[in-house]
Amino acid sequence: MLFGGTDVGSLTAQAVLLEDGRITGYRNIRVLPNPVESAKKVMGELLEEVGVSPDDVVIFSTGYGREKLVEDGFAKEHVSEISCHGRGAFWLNPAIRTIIDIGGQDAKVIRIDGNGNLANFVMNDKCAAGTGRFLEIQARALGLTLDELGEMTFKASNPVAITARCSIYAETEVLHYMQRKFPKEDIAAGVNRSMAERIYYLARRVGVEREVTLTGGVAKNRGVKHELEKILGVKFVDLGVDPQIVGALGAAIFAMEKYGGE
Amino acid sequence: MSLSKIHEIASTLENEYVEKWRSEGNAVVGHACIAMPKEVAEAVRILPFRLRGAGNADTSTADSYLSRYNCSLCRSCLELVLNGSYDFLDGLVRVRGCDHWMGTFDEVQHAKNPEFMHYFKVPHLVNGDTLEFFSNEIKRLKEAFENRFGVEITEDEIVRYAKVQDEINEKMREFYRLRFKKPRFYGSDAIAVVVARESLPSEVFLQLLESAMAEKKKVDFRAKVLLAGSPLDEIELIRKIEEMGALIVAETTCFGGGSFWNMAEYDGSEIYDFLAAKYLNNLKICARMFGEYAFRKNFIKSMAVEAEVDGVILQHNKFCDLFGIENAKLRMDLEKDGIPVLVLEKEYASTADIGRIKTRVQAFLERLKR
Amino acid sequence: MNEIPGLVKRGSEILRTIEKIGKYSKSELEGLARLTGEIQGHTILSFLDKRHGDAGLYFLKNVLSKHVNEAVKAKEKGKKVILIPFNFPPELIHAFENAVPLTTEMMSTMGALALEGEGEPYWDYAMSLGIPDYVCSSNTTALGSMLTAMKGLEIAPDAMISACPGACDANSKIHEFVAETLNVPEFMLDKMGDGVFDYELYRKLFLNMVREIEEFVGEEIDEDRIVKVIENGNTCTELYWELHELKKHSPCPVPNMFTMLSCGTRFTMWGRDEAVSMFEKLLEVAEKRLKRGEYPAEREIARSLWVYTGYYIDLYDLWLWMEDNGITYLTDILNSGGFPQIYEVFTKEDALEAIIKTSWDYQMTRQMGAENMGLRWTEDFIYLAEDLNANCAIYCGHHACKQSQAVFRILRDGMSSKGIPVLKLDGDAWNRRITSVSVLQEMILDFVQNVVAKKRRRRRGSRR
Amino acid sequence: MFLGVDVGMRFTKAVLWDGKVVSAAIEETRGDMESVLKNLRGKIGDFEHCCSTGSGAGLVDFAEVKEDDVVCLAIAARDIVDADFVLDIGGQSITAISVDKDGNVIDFMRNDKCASGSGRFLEVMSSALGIAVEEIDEAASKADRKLSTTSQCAVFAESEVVSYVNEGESKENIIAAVCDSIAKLAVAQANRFGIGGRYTITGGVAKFKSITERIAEAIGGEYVEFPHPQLAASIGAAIVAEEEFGDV
Ligand SMILES: Nc1ncnc2c1ncn2[C@@H]1O[C@H](COP(=O)(O)OP(=O)(O)O)[C@@H](O)[C@H]1O
Ligand SMILES: Nc1ncnc2c1ncn2[C@@H]1O[C@H](COP(=O)(O)OP(=O)(O)O)[C@@H](O)[C@H]1O
Ligand code: SF4
Ligand code: SF4
Ligand code: SF4
Repeated sequence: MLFGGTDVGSLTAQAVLLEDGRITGYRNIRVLPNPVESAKKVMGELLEEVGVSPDDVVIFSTGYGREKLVEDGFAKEHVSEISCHGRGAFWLNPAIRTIIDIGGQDAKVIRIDGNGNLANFVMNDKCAAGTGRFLEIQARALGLTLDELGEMTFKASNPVAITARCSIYAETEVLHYMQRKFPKEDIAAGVNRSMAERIYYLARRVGVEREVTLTGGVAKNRGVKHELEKILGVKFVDLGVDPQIVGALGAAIFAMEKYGGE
Repeated sequence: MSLSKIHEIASTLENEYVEKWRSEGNAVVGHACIAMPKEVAEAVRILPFRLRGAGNADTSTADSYLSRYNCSLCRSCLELVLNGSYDFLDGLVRVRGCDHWMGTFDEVQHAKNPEFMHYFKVPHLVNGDTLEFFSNEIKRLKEAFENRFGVEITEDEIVRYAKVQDEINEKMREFYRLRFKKPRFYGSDAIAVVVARESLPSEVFLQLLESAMAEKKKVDFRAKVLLAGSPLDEIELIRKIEEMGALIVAETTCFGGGSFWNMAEYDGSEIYDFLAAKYLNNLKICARMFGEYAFRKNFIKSMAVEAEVDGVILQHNKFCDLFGIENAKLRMDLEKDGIPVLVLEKEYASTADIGRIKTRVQAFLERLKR
Repeated sequence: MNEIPGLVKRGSEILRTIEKIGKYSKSELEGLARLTGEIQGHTILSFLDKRHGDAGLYFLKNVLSKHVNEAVKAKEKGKKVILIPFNFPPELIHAFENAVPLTTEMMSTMGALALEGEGEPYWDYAMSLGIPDYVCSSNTTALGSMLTAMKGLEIAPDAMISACPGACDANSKIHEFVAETLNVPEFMLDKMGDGVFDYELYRKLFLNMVREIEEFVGEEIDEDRIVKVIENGNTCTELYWELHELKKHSPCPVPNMFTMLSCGTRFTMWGRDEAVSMFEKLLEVAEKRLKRGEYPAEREIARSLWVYTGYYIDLYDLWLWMEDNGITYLTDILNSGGFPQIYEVFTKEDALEAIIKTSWDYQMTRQMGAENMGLRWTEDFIYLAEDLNANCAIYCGHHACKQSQAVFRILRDGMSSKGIPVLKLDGDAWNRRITSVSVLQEMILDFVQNVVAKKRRRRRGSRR
Repeated sequence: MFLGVDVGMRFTKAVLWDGKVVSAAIEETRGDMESVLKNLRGKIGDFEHCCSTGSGAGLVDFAEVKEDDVVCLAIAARDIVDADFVLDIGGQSITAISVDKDGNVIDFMRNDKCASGSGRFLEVMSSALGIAVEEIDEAASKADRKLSTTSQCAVFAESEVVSYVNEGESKENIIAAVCDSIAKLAVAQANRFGIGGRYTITGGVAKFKSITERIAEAIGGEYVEFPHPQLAASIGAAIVAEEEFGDV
């Protein structure tokens, strides 16, 4: 029996397959306009790749559209992204107690106990400055790819202060700096730093207990990661997988735990 | 049957009973807080009608008066006043609730200048001095009614209606207890009941309540939750939360449990002093009363224990200072005492917000391992 | 996790350094100021600007620094520190031998002065406690600074006073939060409206509070001491009104920053000798300027009334910049809302009655605690505008101050009916994240040039 | 020939004027303004005198005069459509202006500090829905259900949109709701300022009928359409150049 999980976000969708307690495959795509379609597509492609029929898999869904997927029978059950990120990270490394997940639309700080159960969480309820979308908008204004944006932290000598909290106003700030001919690296590094600061204050609300890991797309931004480690005073544990698939993995684990027998 | 009637009343503003009441030549006055001593108005058949947003999320006219930093519930109510939805009222009692309401009434006056708007002053502290002041304020309210409506309000009649209120409060407590151990109603039903109470003549409400209590519903849930925070008449929101399995079995907001749970019964003493003590002491459940935080925390905790809840949801409207700050403190303290807490910040009546809310509630249920 | 430096500690250190400032030359000063960081440097230098004579330095040394350092040293001397809000007359506490007032807003102001990033770290700290981001930043910053003030420092307050119930929920609520968190007693007032009964209640609560403080401090207020405090206050009041008279001249001989210096003094040292000297200095400098006809710009274009609060700290020399551009900052709510009076007092009872009246009519309490705050606010400012001959009004305040925002429409309609245009800024007096100073400057210039000065008039009119 | 250049937060607009619009061009505003201006000059042809306006007016080094955008908008409103009021909705702000008989500014008011009523917000939303800017009007006109939008913050509004997508709402209904919410903010701004009588709507967002119609309906009064509303400020700037240097 195989177990699968799908996680649809605002920007990307993932699918993961588990067999005998091992990840047999995963896939990560950009979302389609409709989340249900995204989940079906990413899981469909993965199943095809692995050569398994959908009937042989128990799928749990998480992320956007998770209930819809259950309603139309594609997934057996749905679990919130918060629990899934917690469970996925814990499964990969049982020393983990705190997961910071930063996606396109939201950021969450998740605390789990010694059994991998959800102990507490916060999600950014506030202005969006602490989400991946913020980075996307600024990267565009800077004319950088997301990959390049992250690297700039290591090239900057004097990061600028990005003070606006709203991403749209921050974009103007970025443009102003560019028009005043500040080095791109310094502006980009300022963007990464201000992002890390937002997350820091979110994290303080539930407290950060070691070990800590960073998941979601923003974990791929090395600059933000570095700044966050600095400000939190911790070293993130690398889970050894693509940080974007942790949510989908968690869903698959829930499926396995519930329907895996024994 | 009665329950569905109650839901109908809670989802509209002017209901058939109010229409009938008016057609019989009786007055209706709007107010905005549970500090309003109902019996003073009812003694001369003035119906106190509590202003609410009735699920209205469109505030485009109100927004050119109030700012976007004002609580969306107030903006929603102002919109309804400005667009004529509250024209069935014969006047307003500007009850000193929170600052957002003060600003709202200032704007009502600026934009509409209603013929009757009495400022009813409610202190923020409870002590001998404020009680004496408040007792006099209630007398001034009585005089304002007398002058405006050409009536005479006797103490005997006030006492009579105080006893009616006692009866309703007792029934309400009984009704709430039906939800505690083996819940027979949804939280959305309970909210509809309390909202209806604020929109009906007492006699009518009492009858509806009694027959509603005889009904039995089959109730599904994953976890039992207590709801606290800012005033809430959004039945739709509660329904959505309950659909996810978080059954609201108790709540301490001022539309709900807070409006009657701690209300004292008439003890035969001087009526105005009694009313002052009754309403001001009960008001300690609201974050607008300063120096009474411990009272509120204990109220929530004791109800949580009695109702055997699994966790507490603290909600507030965006831009609500009182409950926003209160909830931050409550979250810390309740969690410290081992009660799991979810803080929900929302815009009044926003159906669009529902996705965000659902994710949080689901995760909260998972945290409760339900 | 990293911790924020205690505010009072940092602030008092910087201020103690500033106390030595008299000895340095101008260029040395500039060098030193730059060392404190870009923003702080600007700010400190703007205090010391030559148009202020020695008033700016005197304020930093004898008002702000003294206020803070007396609180810092209170414990050593066995005195109690009582945290008061800006809308409470500090003279009551000065009347005690064994108690020292510390004004919360002064701490946040110091944060803005002393620290890189101004008040922002304290705002962020409050966020991390779960305080919603929409609570007025004045209070949010104050909360952060009050709670972090204790870090590594001797200065946990012994008690708090809240004068805001009835005037501002957000403020009262934040005070409650802090009192609960620090577990210190809180003495409270309540203002219900403008009527005689409301005053009666307020008076009773106030007298009760005085009794409670006396018990808490373990000292009965001494008659001579409190009478002296009121008399000092009277002298300040006289000087304050003289300064007000000077503002009627155009161009205005009173530098923009003096508004802040005088309300900063009002909030901290009123009733003390230092306050008297401060006002004497302000007046001396202004009179000299009047005699010499000094004004930084060629012409005074705008005489602006700030209808709410201005910038508590001269971030990026905003006030100097305004003056250089011919924009006079006449006054604002904090400086004028109190309309101070002279009291004839002989006994302790008289003195207390005087302080109660002052407190009742104090800036902010007077407007926000009024029966109809929109109307009271508007009346007060129309009066001031006419009295001071203002030709425009500027609204700025704290991000998300629902009090003033809720009734801004009423104010604007009222001012417009008197022909006074109003500019609404969405800036924040403590948090430049809301709107950066350069954007504010742009908005002020746009408004002043186009609406007030009507800089560009089309020569031949429209083609139409 | 007079050139008016309006360097906005989102777009830089240039108009060549000779008593009427001779030619016009629009480019996205970028960090690298030199090339933006070079492209525009290339497209628009020769001019004698130039006036710049907008938030980046200072970046136009070949402009002999600079003028504030409120002034330019007032002039354009009076000269082109004879309006007493202007409601300008640009990339980042909403501005209400009252204009005297000669085209001078009487008073103006810019919006609250929040990006949600702005053109940039509309762009972010439409791209999240996969609707090209040009298709907004058409899509909105196909809406068959009114959705509520309450969130006043651009960023939250974005998650509302995602929320609606999840509920299976149609793109058309959602974009109509977005237009509605922008219109509502603009109307609140207009009413707060006191727009009445004859008014026009300018700025890039005024290109969308689905928004201007909603606004006009709510404000009432006499609405006059501004031809090429995005160019209004640059037209005003060009007229300023003409008045400064022309021999009228
Ligand atoms: N290769 C990358 N390098 C840096 N950042 C990235 C990269 N890919 C994605 N991101 C960041 O991650 C965010 C999306 O994260 P993701 O977890 O996919 O979001 P969601 O779960 O909402 O789909 C983007 O907004 C971007 O900021
Ligand atoms: N072709 C287009 N592409 C993108 N946005 C457009 C287009 N046409 C109009 N718009 C709208 O106009 C807005 C910009 O308006 P504009 O008045 O040029 O702003 P600004 O002067 O601030 O740059 C955009 O944010 C968008 O909503
Ligand atoms: S929700 Fe809060 S701000 Fe709104 S009316 Fe209620 S107490 Fe006031
Ligand atoms: S009146 Fe406004 S600025 Fe002042 S404390 Fe209250 S909310 Fe803050
Ligand atoms: S993030 Fe939201 S609330 Fe904040 S300024 Fe932007 S749009 Fe407005």
